[in-house]
Amino acid sequence: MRMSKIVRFSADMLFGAILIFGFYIIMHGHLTPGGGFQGGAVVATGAALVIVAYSYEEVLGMIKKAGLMLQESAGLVMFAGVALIAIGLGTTFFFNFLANSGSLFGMSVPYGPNSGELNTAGVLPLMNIAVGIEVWGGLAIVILYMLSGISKAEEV
Amino acid sequence: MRKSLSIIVIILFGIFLSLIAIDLTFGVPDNTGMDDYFIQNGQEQIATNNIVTTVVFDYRGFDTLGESTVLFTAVIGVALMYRKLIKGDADENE
Amino acid sequence: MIDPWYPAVLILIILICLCFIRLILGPTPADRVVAVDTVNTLTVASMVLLGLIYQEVIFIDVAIVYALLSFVSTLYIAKYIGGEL
Amino acid sequence: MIAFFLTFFLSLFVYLILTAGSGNVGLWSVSELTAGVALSLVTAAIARKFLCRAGNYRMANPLRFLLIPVYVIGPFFLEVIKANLDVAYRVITMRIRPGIIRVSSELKTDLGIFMLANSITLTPGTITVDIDEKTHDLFIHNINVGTGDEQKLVLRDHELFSIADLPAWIRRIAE
Amino acid sequence: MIETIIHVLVIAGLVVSAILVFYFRDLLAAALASGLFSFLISLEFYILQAPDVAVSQAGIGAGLTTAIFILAIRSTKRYEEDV
Amino acid sequence: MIAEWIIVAFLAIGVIFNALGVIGLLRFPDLYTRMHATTKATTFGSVFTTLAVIVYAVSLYFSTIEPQFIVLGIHALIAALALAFTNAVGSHAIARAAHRSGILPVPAVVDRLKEAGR
Repeated sequence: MRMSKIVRFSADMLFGAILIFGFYIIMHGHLTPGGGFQGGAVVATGAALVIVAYSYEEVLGMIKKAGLMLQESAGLVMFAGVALIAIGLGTTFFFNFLANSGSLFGMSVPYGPNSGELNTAGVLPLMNIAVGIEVWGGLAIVILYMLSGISKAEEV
Repeated sequence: MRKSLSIIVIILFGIFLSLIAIDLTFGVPDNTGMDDYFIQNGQEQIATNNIVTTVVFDYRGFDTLGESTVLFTAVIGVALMYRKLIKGDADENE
Repeated sequence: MIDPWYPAVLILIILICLCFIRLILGPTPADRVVAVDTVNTLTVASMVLLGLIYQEVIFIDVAIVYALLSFVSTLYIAKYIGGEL
Repeated sequence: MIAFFLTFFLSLFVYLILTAGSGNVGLWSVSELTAGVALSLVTAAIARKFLCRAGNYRMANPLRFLLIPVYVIGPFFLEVIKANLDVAYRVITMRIRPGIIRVSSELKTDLGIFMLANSITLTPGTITVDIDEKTHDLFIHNINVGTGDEQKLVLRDHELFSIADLPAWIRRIAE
Repeated sequence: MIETIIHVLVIAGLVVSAILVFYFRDLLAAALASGLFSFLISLEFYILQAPDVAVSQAGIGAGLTTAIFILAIRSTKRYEEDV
Repeated sequence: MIAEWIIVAFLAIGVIFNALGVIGLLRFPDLYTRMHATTKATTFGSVFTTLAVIVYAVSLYFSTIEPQFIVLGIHALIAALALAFTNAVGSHAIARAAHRSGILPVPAVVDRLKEAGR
């Protein structure tokens, strides 16, 4: 069953805020504490907020299980793929080929304490995004599947 | 009977752990040279301010790959278990 | 003038410990949920104070995450107690 | 389409507040602005169905958003201070007379009833317990029911507040 | 000095909540106590200046683990039986 | 100097109201009255301690021109807003769930919700 109107409305309003906050944590993984795993957990909790505020049938209209599954697989493939590109470039596995190169995420950092610039760190932001996508899909789908088990058991 | 036995085991285990904890030299690890290397060269090599992320995703990237695989496997396990439980649900997952 | 931040944090932590009494006594689960909710609020307040003590912006982000996410677990428990899950 | 742009601008606003003070273009650096626009586009693509679910676009006018801080700082905060002094008095003296009463309001929109319910929960010795989904009547637990109020079947919403007329403010903002 | 007292109080709270998880027969209350354990251990990591771990503990422990526990209790039984 | 006194006053107000909330949680007779104490008093107290943090950050910004203190104040403000928002909605959810599960307000003079048959 769905919860009351106040909770549903607040879930609608908070979902976007939690989403952008989780993206902020994922994106700033190489500057602040946090990163892919933590930000993915935050975004997955946003999905859990929507799941708890509405009934199971309404949730199925908003969140697709197949999409989340695809998202989880795509995250892992992207993570391994970024590591594999380094082999294709003639270096070792997990080599950071973008760092200090001047292209995307390729600015260099002076030694010592400084405030940090987003456009640094090479492949690390890409890996953070990949892990974030994976964790988001995985944790959301665990909650969704457990809820589906409950609501199917009620009907039988 | 069983409850008192479990309490005794818990107390023994606690004494065991605290005996270990007394002998720990906390905050004075052995010299390995690895951590100094990370702190000295992390900012220059990887161009990152957050050394923790540098270690997690670059110097120890394989560990993170393993963690991701563990999470993936766990989620696949949950999905398989509930998919077997829910027969009528299979068509919408295709 | 003495530094007022650490005594404030200390009082907040003592209040958190007092909430345990209601957690143990509470006759119904709903009372326990109220106690846990109070602990959440006090924890966020003490986290903001500690973030000022360490003078790091990134520490305040933890408090924001905490305030947003403890709400979700409260909603799950409330939905279960109300028999709607 | 309006929902998409509204979500986009709100999330971009939140992101820019979170990353303020990072560079030279205004308060932000170029990379932060680029990342903010990209992430806000993703957020808007995912969450566009959520923000304006009822299809009511009255809040798309940015001037209405300026009224919300005025409401929070002005009359709402006065009511909060009074309510907290009241609760402190009742905690010390234990002089309580609780009961659940029914309050009707003329607010029609979701945002209006949401703001009224939260204002009631935070202000005058009351907690919103339940809501009638059709008529938007609120069931309210009052810690100190006024003498004679327990006889009335339905109270009006402005009878709860003593300092400022919060429902009129909410009507001005949300309807 | 005050820092030490704060540390000791938080750790005492951790121990008490861990004992409560063991003590409650009502599994819902046990899940609540374990959620409280997550909150306090997140605060402890925060005091030890490990915000990485504190964020992940707040995300996983405070939000998702309690939700998963509640769902598991809902699909099985609420009260623990004496074996 | 004025800022220091404002900070101490805000911290004292915040801590006192938090303490009143916890005392109310321990003293009041039934669930709904306890919830009055916790929701209102602790939210108000936490917002006031956060306001003290914001005042201190702004005063630090004016003494040392470092933009990170203003950022700290903004983040603390966001934390306070999130706290007030989620506390209000969460306590409504708990109260509704408790009434649905059959916990009635014990020393109540009137209960219109039960009469409405919900």
